[in-house]
Amino acid sequence: MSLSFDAAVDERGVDVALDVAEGETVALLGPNGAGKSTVLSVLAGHLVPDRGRVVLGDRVLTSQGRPGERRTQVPPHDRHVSLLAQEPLLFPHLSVLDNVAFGPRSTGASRSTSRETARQWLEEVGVADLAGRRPAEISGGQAQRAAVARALAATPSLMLLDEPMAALDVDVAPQLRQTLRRVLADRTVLLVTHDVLDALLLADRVVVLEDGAVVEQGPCAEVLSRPRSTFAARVAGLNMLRGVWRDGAVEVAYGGRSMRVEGIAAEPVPGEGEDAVAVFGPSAVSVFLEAPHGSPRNLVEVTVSDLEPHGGQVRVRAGSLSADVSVRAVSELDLAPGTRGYFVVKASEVAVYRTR
Amino acid sequence: MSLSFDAAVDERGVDVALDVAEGETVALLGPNGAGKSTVLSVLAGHLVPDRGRVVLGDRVLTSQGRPGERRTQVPPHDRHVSLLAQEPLLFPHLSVLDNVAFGPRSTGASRSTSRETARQWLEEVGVADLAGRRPAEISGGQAQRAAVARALAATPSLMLLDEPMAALDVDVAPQLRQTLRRVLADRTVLLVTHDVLDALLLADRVVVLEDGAVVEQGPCAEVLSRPRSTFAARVAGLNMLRGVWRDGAVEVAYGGRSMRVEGIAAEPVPGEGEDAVAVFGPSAVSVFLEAPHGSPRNLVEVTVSDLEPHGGQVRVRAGSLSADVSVRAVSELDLAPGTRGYFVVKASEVAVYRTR
Amino acid sequence: GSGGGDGDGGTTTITVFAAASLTSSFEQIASDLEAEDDGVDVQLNFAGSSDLVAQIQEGAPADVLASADEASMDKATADGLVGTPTVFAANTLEIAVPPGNPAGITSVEDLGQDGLNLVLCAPEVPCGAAAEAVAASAGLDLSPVSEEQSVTDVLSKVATGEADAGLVYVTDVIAAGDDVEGVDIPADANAVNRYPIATVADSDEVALAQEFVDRVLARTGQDVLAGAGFAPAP
Amino acid sequence: MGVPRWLFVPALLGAAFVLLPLVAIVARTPWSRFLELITSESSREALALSLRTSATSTLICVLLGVPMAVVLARTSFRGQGVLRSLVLLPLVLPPVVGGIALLYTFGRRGLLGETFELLGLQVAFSTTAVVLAQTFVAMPFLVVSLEGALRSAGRRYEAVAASLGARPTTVFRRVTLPLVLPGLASGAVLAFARSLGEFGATITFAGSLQGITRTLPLEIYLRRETDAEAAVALSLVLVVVAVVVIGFARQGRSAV
Amino acid sequence: MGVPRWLFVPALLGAAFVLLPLVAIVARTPWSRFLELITSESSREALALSLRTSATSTLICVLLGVPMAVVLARTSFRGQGVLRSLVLLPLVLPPVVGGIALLYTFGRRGLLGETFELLGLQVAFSTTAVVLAQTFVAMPFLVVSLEGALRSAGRRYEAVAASLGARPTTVFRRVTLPLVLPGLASGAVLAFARSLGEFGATITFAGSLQGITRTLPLEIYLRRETDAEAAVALSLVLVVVAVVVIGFARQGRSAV
Ligand SMILES: Nc1ncnc2c1ncn2[C@@H]1O[C@H](COP(=O)(O)OP(=O)(O)OP(=O)(O)O)[C@@H](O)[C@H]1O
Ligand SMILES: Nc1ncnc2c1ncn2[C@@H]1O[C@H](COP(=O)(O)OP(=O)(O)OP(=O)(O)O)[C@@H](O)[C@H]1O
Ligand SMILES: [Mg+2]
Ligand SMILES: [Mg+2]
Repeated sequence: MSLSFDAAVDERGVDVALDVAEGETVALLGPNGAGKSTVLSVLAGHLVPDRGRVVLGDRVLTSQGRPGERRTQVPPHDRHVSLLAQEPLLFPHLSVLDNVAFGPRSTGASRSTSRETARQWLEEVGVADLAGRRPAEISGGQAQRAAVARALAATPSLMLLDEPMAALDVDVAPQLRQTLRRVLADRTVLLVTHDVLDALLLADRVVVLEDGAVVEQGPCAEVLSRPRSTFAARVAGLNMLRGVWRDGAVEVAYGGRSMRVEGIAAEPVPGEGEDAVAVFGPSAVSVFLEAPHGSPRNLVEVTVSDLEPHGGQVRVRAGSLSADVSVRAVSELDLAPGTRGYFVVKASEVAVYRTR
Repeated sequence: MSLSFDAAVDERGVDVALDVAEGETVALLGPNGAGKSTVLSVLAGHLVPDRGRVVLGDRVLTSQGRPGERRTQVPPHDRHVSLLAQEPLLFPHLSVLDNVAFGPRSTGASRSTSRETARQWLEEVGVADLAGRRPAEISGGQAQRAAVARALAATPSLMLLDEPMAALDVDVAPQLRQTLRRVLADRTVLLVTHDVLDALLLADRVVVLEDGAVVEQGPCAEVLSRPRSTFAARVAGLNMLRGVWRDGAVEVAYGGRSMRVEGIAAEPVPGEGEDAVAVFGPSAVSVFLEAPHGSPRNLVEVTVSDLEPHGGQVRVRAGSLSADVSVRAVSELDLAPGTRGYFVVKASEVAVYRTR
Repeated sequence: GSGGGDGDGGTTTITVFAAASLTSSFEQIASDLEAEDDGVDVQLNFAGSSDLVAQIQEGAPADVLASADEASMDKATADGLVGTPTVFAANTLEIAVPPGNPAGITSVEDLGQDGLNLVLCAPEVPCGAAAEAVAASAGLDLSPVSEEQSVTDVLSKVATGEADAGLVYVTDVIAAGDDVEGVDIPADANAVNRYPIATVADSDEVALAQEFVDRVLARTGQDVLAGAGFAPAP
Repeated sequence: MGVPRWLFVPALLGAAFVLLPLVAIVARTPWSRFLELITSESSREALALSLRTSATSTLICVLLGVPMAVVLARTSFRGQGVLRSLVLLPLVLPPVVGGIALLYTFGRRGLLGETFELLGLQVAFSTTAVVLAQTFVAMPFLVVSLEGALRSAGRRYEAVAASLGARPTTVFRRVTLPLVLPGLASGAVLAFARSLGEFGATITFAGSLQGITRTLPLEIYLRRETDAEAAVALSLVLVVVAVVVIGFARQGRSAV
Repeated sequence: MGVPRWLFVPALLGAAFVLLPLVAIVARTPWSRFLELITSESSREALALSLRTSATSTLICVLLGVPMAVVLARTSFRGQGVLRSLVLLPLVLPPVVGGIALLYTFGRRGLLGETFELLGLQVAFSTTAVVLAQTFVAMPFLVVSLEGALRSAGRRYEAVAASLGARPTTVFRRVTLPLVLPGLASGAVLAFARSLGEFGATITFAGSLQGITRTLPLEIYLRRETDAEAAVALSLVLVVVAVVVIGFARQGRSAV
């Protein structure tokens, strides 16, 4: 069933509107404290918004502070919305198996059937051997997996997952991602994650929150390849410089001084004086110790803050910008945190978008 | 102070021995349920092992079930060991600030001094603006950051961190990693993580646990470049095939059939019939639809299970093996989950190690 | 006595342990005494007779003991806790019925009716013993719905109309005012319960204690007691 | 984990203060006559009656008290605070006054007197009255301790259960109750103990007739009139019974 | 979150059962004489005494009971179970027997009689005795409800605190206590309420001397000898006082 959500929680400075189509999986991205969990608790009915309206399919689940409309607040158990919260919160008095069986059992399945279902889901997440244990007797990651199993075992109209892959080891993460991919395919899901891979593999669309508001949304590929918000750029691992469009370039204030960044402006081309962003990948950035005199016209003076291995290469971070260079380059220029130098980008590698 | 640890907890099937030198940071890697948190709670004194001995500097912290030696169990507060557990566990009745100030305050600092210290650490982790809030009023990630700040604010002889970067957004993770890198440099630390980057950047050595036992340890770079344990290989993102060394190649059973994998055997060269592993990076693997007839001698028949974007390329997963290929290649061969094909690796790209 | 502050302001204090049923009368007598001689302060401690004796046994600071039955007093004398007791009042039984006397009780014989909610004191306590005596002399075999702990309990059952009739002391019927009505029992069929009083052996205010006892026995005291419905000591 | 050493000093003091009087009783018990005393017919009947009635009233306390506690802890309505304190009142009311209050309510001429009359049931002087009296004084114990447990347990698990589609009754049965079982257990123990020791309200409301309304405490009081030591001996029986029952309850509790 | 609807039925029943008797009392109170009754010197003295002693005994209960609860909840030693049930005993002991036990302990011929004699202090039949009696009967309430709270609070936060270098005393002061404050509050309320209503142990152990040991419940008992209605009126005062005090405590508690 399709979801339409629009709610504000003043105490938390959250005011978000978003839609999820039937059978669609939407990834909710955003920095800590952006309001992701808040959106989820409003959806689950654990938090009553100050103003807002939540409609799932043809049922109004929540309607608050809307003049001329009567207050509605469907109780959680009656919403057909299941929530996998940020903490596992397994029922301490039930075995892992009965925890997972709880959903089916509560929605009418017989004890044996629900246990059977539960066992299957435990298999899926690879903790079937712990079925008999109490939650207090399993490890953090095992608990997280059991919680995921419990959430999946329930068959709600809308499924809310808050960082389902947290605390999982590199071994299960890909497996679980496969499982989720399969089972989420035809469900209506809202998924909170900090991992671009989850977004790319599991979600049809991403919605990016910052400071309690939606700053950007769209198909994953698009948002992640041509982000308009700083955070999306971070997630996608791209560099982004914000500024104003002045005769053919983005005027940016960076590191205290102002400079012009040239690039290929995407339609709709920004108008003179309009806000615009320049986006370019780390691999497009080359690093010099002296300012070079060559074709690349975009040049930023930086101080290296940090080096990280990245794939076969080395990611050189300087403040919010980063460049990917070969290991050889690093040793030749003998880059280290503190080194002063220049990031240089060909204009042809820079994409410029208008932001309103 | 240097740590020597050797303890067994039967109920959890954990029996681990490891050392940490003074000022050294050791990363503890391992699948969920391997025993990482167990080791930490024994160290912190929250769990009394069935057998074992824990010595920090010249103090015996724990000595249990060792004939001829008298039982010792120094109480937690007296161990100078601080633990950042897997859950934030912020004191619900104290403000975020007082939570962080708790450590300094308890170890003798004045109210104002400890508050000052606390404020600095909150700055470090970027939640200074929430200092006045109650833990119930902050988000999951914010809580995690506050917990990290609280752990760092204490100045113990040994510091235990259980997944400090969990639940953090892509924005702070690198920053926090920097902070940790700086402050952990001259502390004695045992760090549990699932992220290879943390290990590489923060730790001097890694210890790999599987099923409650140490399967491998050594300098990060070495372990991650030439892993001997499956899990280390996974973490490092390398392919590994286990088998037996028979006249000049590793005889491997894969996908039901047996095959020979040739490669460059590192010293000490395995003896005939000895266990050995063949390790090679995904980038060294090329993918074909028919078995090619060429120089590369190692060829594995596979069924593609899954495709993931990886850096600029695409990671093709087939069971436990993976190959990195260009996007063009993917579309030309039109690879998709289910496609049958061959992974091919040049012998020169395969490293072979003896394992005992 | 040890109960109060000798010497402060020249007032001397005695503590009188008296049965709860003597509350109003003794409060009266005590205040009279205090009014006459303002050097005197009388502390009154009211409780069930057996309680009082137990307390004195455990060293309670008493100077005078006035009990509602001779049994308790005998215990005290036996333990040599008190001087020779004197009976200062007597109490006879009366039938108490709720206002309007719904069960139409007119004589002891009526207490024999079955289906009647009759309440008595338990034989273990003085009023119960007395009730047994009355029943015996009337040749009745009474079957009460409850054998209460104290007269007060019997009275409250009747006053609330829970019970149709109960056997209590004359004094109780008077004290209860119009909460209950009394049905007299002829003297020959009645049982008499005696109230002994005595000074406590290790009182440090023997003189004053004796004075109080005398006062109770003198006509002023007797009048007060009579006012409360007590019969004069036989 | 370390309990501060100095804490043991006041703890011991407290324990001593509560235990010494018990020791004193034991010391004064006339052991020679003990058996004969406690096996006398009246004592046996009284003990049996006490156990029967206390068990019943504890049951009623649970049946009515658990819902009250849940409502107090999980809902909020105007005047809840007042209601909460009112429910505590039987604690303060001297039992005898409580008994009078019960008479005023269920007695022949009481509030519900006529009603009961019509229903042809007469409460006073019956074993029912004993149970009512005990329930009245014991109820607050159960409610208070259970409400405390409910509050400290919090509602997070109930929230999870609900979001898994469990309706309130299921949540109550499978999550709320199991989570507060320890609290419920100790509440029930308190209630039972209080019922077992109840005297004032019983004698005032139910009267005292061997085998029907004379519970052990009433028997003890009566004995005391004639023979204090006998009373003490009997109260020892009460103590022993209590220890046994409480012990069992604890086991059940720790088994949870 | 939803409380099951049907739960309200037994809840209301329970509430009615506890409240009706109170209503009945109010209905029967002789309002005409009410003021005169409750303002009489003896009543005022009794009320003042009751409040003073109850406050004191509650304080003592906290000072000794908190350590006992902590020791019971946070340590384990042989015979702990027995000790726990023994501490509960004053609940079962009919108050009068409790009073006797106290006499046997602190009385002149009691266990500690000589000791006290030598120290030249005579406890029984003094205001101290009242406080002792109240403490004796009220202690279990505090211990039980607090131990429950401690157990359900768990030790995880204490573990964290310890690993941050806090010594047991600090942990106790800054973590354990604050976390169980609600439990402590309701425990104290229970103890205070019980002290306020205490009768049997007091009259036996402390006697009933106006202004010294005659607390409100004793005054009520005495009044009842002559005039039941007066007694009822007085107990209303007790009720009102209790409601006020409990109300305050609750506020303090919710403020926590
Ligand atoms: N309280 C307990 N009682 C019994 N067994 C336990 C308990 N806690 C954990 N275990 C088991 O002990 C093993 C080790 O647990 P541990 O928590 O140390 O794993 P871990 O390495 O921390 O895993 P994770 O990465 O998921 O945190 C696991 O198999 C777990 O099931
Ligand atoms: N109970 C609360 N009362 C008041 N403010 C709160 C409460 N819980 C969270 N907040 C605030 O509301 C904002 C949104 O919180 P929320 O938990 O939705 O963030 P989030 O997006 O889930 O972050 P994270 O990625 O760390 O989980 C944060 O600034 C947080 O400080
Ligand atoms: Mg969140
Ligand atoms: Mg762990």
